[in-house]
Amino acid sequence: MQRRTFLKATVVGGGAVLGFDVSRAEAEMREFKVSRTTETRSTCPYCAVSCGVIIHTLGDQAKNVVPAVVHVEGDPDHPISRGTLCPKGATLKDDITHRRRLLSPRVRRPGSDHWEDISWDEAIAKIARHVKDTRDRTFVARNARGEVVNRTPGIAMIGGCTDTNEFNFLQWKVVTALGVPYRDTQARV
Amino acid sequence: MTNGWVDIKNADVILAMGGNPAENHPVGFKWFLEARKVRNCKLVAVDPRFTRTAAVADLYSPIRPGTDIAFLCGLVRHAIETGRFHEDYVRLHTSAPCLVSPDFGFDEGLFSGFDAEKGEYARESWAYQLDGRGFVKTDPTLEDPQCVFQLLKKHVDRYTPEMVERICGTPKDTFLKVAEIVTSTGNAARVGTVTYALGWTQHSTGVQMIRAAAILQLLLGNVGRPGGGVNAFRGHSNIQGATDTAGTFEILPGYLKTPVGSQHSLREYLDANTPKPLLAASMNYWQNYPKFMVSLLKAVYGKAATRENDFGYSWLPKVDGNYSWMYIYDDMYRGSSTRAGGQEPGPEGFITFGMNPVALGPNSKKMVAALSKLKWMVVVENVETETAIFWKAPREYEGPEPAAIPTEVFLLRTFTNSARWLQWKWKALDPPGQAKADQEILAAILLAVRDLYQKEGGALPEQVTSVSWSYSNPYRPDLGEVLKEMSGTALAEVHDPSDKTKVHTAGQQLDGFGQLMDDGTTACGNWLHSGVYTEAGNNAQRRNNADPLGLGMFHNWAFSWPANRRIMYNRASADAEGRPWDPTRAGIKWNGEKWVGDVPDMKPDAPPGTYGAFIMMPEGLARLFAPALNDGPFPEHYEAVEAPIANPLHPKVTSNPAFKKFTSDKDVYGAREEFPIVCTTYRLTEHFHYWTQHQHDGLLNEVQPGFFIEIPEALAEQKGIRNGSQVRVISARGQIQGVAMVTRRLRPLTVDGKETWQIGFPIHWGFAGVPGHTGPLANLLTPSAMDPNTWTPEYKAFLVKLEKA
Amino acid sequence: MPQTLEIRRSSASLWGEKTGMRHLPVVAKYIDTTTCIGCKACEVACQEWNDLGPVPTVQTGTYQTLPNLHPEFWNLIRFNERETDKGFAWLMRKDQCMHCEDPGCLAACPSPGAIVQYANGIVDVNPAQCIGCGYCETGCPFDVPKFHQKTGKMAKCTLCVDRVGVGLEPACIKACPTACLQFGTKDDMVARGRSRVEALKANGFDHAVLYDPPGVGGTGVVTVLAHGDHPEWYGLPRDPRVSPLLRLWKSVLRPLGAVAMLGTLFAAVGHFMYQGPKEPREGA
Amino acid sequence: MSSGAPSSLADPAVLRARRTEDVVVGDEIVRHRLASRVIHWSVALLFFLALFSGLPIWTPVLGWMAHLLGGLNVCRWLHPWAGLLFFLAMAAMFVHWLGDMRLEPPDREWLRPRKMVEYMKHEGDEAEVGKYNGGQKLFFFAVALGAAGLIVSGLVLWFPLSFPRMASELATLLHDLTFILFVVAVVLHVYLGTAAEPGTFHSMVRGTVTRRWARFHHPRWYREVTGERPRHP
Repeated sequence: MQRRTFLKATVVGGGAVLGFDVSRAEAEMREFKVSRTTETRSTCPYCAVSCGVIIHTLGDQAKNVVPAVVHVEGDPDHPISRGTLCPKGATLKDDITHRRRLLSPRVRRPGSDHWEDISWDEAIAKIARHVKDTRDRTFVARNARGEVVNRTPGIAMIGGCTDTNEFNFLQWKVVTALGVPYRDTQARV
Repeated sequence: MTNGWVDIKNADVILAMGGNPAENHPVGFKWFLEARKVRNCKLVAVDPRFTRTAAVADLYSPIRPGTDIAFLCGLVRHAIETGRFHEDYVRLHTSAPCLVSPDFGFDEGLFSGFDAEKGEYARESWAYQLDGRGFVKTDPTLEDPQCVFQLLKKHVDRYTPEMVERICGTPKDTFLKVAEIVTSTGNAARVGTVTYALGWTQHSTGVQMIRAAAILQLLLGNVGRPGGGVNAFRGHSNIQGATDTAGTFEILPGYLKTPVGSQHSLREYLDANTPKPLLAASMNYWQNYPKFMVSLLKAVYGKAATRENDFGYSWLPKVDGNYSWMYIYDDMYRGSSTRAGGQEPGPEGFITFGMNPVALGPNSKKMVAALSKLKWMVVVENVETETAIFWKAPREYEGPEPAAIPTEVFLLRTFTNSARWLQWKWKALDPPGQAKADQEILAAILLAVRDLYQKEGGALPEQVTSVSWSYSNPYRPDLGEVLKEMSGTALAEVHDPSDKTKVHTAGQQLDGFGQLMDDGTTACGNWLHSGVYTEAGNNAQRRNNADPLGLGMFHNWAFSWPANRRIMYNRASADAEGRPWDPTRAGIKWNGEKWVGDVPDMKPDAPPGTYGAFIMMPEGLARLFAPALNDGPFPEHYEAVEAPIANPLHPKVTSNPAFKKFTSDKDVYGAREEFPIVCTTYRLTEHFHYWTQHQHDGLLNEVQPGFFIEIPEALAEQKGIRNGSQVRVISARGQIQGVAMVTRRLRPLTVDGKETWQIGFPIHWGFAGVPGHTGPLANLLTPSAMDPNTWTPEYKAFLVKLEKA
Repeated sequence: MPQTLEIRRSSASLWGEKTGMRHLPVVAKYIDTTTCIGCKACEVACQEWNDLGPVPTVQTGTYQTLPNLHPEFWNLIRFNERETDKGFAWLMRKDQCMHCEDPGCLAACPSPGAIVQYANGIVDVNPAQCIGCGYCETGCPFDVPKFHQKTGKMAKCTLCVDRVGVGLEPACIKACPTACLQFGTKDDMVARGRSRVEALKANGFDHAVLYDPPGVGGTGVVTVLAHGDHPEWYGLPRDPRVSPLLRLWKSVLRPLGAVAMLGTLFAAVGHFMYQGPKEPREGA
Repeated sequence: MSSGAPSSLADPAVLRARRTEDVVVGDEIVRHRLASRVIHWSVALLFFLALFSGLPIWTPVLGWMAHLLGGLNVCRWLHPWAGLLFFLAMAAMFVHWLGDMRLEPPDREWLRPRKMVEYMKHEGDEAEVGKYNGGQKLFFFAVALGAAGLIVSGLVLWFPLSFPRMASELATLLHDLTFILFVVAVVLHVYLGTAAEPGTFHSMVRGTVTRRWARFHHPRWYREVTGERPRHP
């Protein structure tokens, strides 16, 4: 029962108490729910077809609005997908808004059987300490044949296929900076 | 992909094999059906299961998992025997006329040069015959028995339709129907494309399967032509981008080789990796290797890279041996590895950005055991994956008690992605809660480590401190600035070699990799992506979807590497005079002065005949004979590592000889006597790997709620299994239980005269995920087996037994 | 109220049809079952757009999401493994409201204005008027409308009347990756269907047919079937029509009943005036 | 007689009618004791409740009637329950009066329209009419049958989804037909019970009839009750 219809019914209905009221909530075409949302053109994160999507977020980017995803639809301009999506793409709203998404950093202490919350600063500091200690302890400047190799076999780094090219380049820079030889990504599997 | 998604609509025949595009790339599959609607294209699906691709295919052919090489070599033989191959194309664009050294041979399942003790091939006997000037000897008539064409003909001669039926289990008449349709494109008028995915890559003979498809497509003259090519459908959104930007240990960005210990200086490294042309008419584009490498070093070490210190070459970590996926966990599990003859420690620290090894396997138990040896682990994820909680995995994963696992696990929170065409990703909204973008997390870790080295020193601090990180906000690197760095910037005044008048002053963005220098005056993070960010702006953001040629190239939509070319090797779409084989579907054509159409895969103003069509190859020709591979220059059928039968072609060498088995106590291989049923794993269209089951109240968990095992109806009857009942599948490494889906879409195959059963199950469920939508990890059963070239695990064919639960 | 001008026909409307004034193009959905890959993009796009579900489900040994439509699942792909004359086939057909020209649901609905047919052919349930009696489900030859326990109302596919109302195509059709689903005027969709049937016949499917059953006056959803001689393989009735018994009741029995009842009343009054009361005469 | 002194106002026959019937009190005869009347009127009331809540569902022409009861939704809820209660009350009535309604040979004639017309013209030999004439007995059984038809089809219509499609279609017809006949019968019953035969209404309200009324309408019953000389053994 739309708000407008309800008002109509009560006003007219009031008079009906005494007599017979024959007016009724007339069927009407339902409200179009995304007429004033903000549209962002983006790309689906899932497979390599790279379908274009339009992400509808709450509000018109006014300052006091925290945008939330209300609907995701295909981008008709994208030359490959032309507005279509597969079931995963069509439910992107679920992926962005579902409440099992992690919201803050956590740590599992050695030997513990549960997570503990940790602040960003403390997490980064402890990770940096681990990285430096492991690198210093396992650094191999020269291999068994005496050749200069400068590698850190104590660290392995994987991932990147769901990340941007730019981030992958930054990852390669960090891998090179730390001398990490064990480096792989989903492309392998 | 050599071609593009939309280009598939130009095909007359599509062979969808080694992949299930309808389920795993449904929107890309639109163009398969567009081809059928527009030009009545024939879609052939070859798959062990009758999948949703087969449901709409014109012809479906069953096949036993892991026998694709036999099938494809059968098609190659059919093309040659019936003469239905594109002879002009083969003479002009492929290495068919090249002569191979007489020492090359193949006998009893082994190519020449196999060192049984080391389990490797010595490849000297696979070399070309060279003339005085170092160029390859050729026989244009293709008669010489040592020419590649004749060697190929002899090699595939054994793959008769009867042998294909015996190995693959595909009925002979079905195979001949497929052959009839596929080889119908072996001429100028018709074009066919081959599409594949993990159905080919995830085998111990994966690379050779794709080689066989490439040889077939070259014989049919389909490579480089619109509607043709060999098209790999990548899984993740940026698998292509991740490999381009060196996501794997053996390459640097732009597929440059990672330096090895024995290459002491930059000069030694460049000499080892810069090939010399093998034919006069070979552009041999890799001769520009030094320009790409020096520009990369300038990009990564900035001012610290000077001519005097070899542009920082010594700081690059060198590799000895294999550091790929399965070796990471093998060395992690053992705690050490032998490198260049000496012992070196295995990984004790582990960082994963959105990757889930416990689920990805193979052999999940080994994964859990290996991770339990770590001192520390950083998981950057947006959901709590199996890897994040490996320390509380259920009992059947046989992980140690949590108290006994020393690993300190940090679970940090991320979002972001990209696409194959370098397409810009506009951000819709900020990450929820205190989540940070990937680049912020990575920057924070690097900068914190750098501060520690500056304060306390340690092992080779210069390696850490000299990597340039000069972004306007180092803690939150702007992706636009990073893209500029990758695309290529002039560090001093640079003249364009092909057009002297074009000059770039210091700080300006270059136009493309043609302007890269090897004297340190240019910096470029990835020569392949060069040209994505020019002075004209960020081409990845372009959104003009006009397609004047009507072939689905979209040159003004985003940027396609290399150099915005949309169809690779498109010179091969034209004959010797530069006329397109099929005028209605022209890739590029010579208009008298220059090549027009797609961005030419050729020197724009080089008349036809100056250079071969395959500019990256030293001989400028497409390689029918590929001596650079670890398991043979020609594809040869080998059974999977867990083989259900002895190899009918050469029983003494049943599986791929170039694969060395893993030897830890977790690496167990099953024998066919105890595990008679062939098993395969695959994905479903309603889920994405191990990601979408975490969506609480998600619609995907609704339309595909839980784990199941697909069992042929006849086998289910034999074992008294009802549809929907619980069954148990056991391999040498583990066992899983799930709902039986009894179906006629899986049929018994008569292989080598015996009735052979096959079953399969999807991979999407694990012990992490929304309660009610968890399940067993498929990779509890998969073996520690892999391809000797790409080291990709063999998920697609292994042995199991089946029981009622 | 402007809305009434777009209604061509309304359930249990007083004096026969309620004819709206506006002439809108009659729209239709085209389904080509020979290019459907059963990917369920339409299933989830419909739920996402209409903010429905998820309906609790469990894997029972089939790719089909649910055995039947559900008040929060308006659009279901039916999977059918079948041996046909063309060999083994895995038939997939999208099941949802067919938006009939002569809707059985509208005919069976006793509540005025609860089910309306707009001028553009869309048949929609108006929750404000629906009394949840369930007669539309028995009246529908395709068994589409479903009763929702929570709301006590019936629910079904609305062909995205809100999107079509503002000139946009329905959510399921926009999402369909293989162009198995298409949208446009009924004539365009029928024309597209006929040419597709010709192409199928040329490719050896001699029984290919465009399923647009006359029994319900033609449907707002036209479906190309490769095996037209077996609509039941796709879960479609062979000759759907509004139930003749319903017609008999509404147009014959009910008026007669009214006449009979009023007639008796008048007869009684007439008799009384003519005969007067029956009582003993004085002194008897 | 009740122990307390009867208040002067109460008519002794009416008081007597509370407990027993077929007994002479003064110049009145008790025809319907309290229990009969309560059952009759509860059946009547529930009948009209079901009728008025069913009519708007039956035809939109009477849509306005729904609003009296609070809208069609209320009708949809009320009608089945009212129908069920009506059926229970009918069952009680059926059991209560079954004894009196045993069909005797003369009642058979009422099946023929000629007898019906005679009755309408107030002619016809009524000497042998007992407490209830043939028409009333037939009406009794017809109504009982009608109630059965209504409940069976009503249950199907109440839960259309748990019956096969054909069942709910047939139920619609059966419910409608039975309802029409039922209303026709009730209209006649009300007419005969009020205007057509004065005094009858009083008997169902207060429970008593005058001797004249009894002798005129139901002679045999009158003789049996008053003990006067029966004309036949």
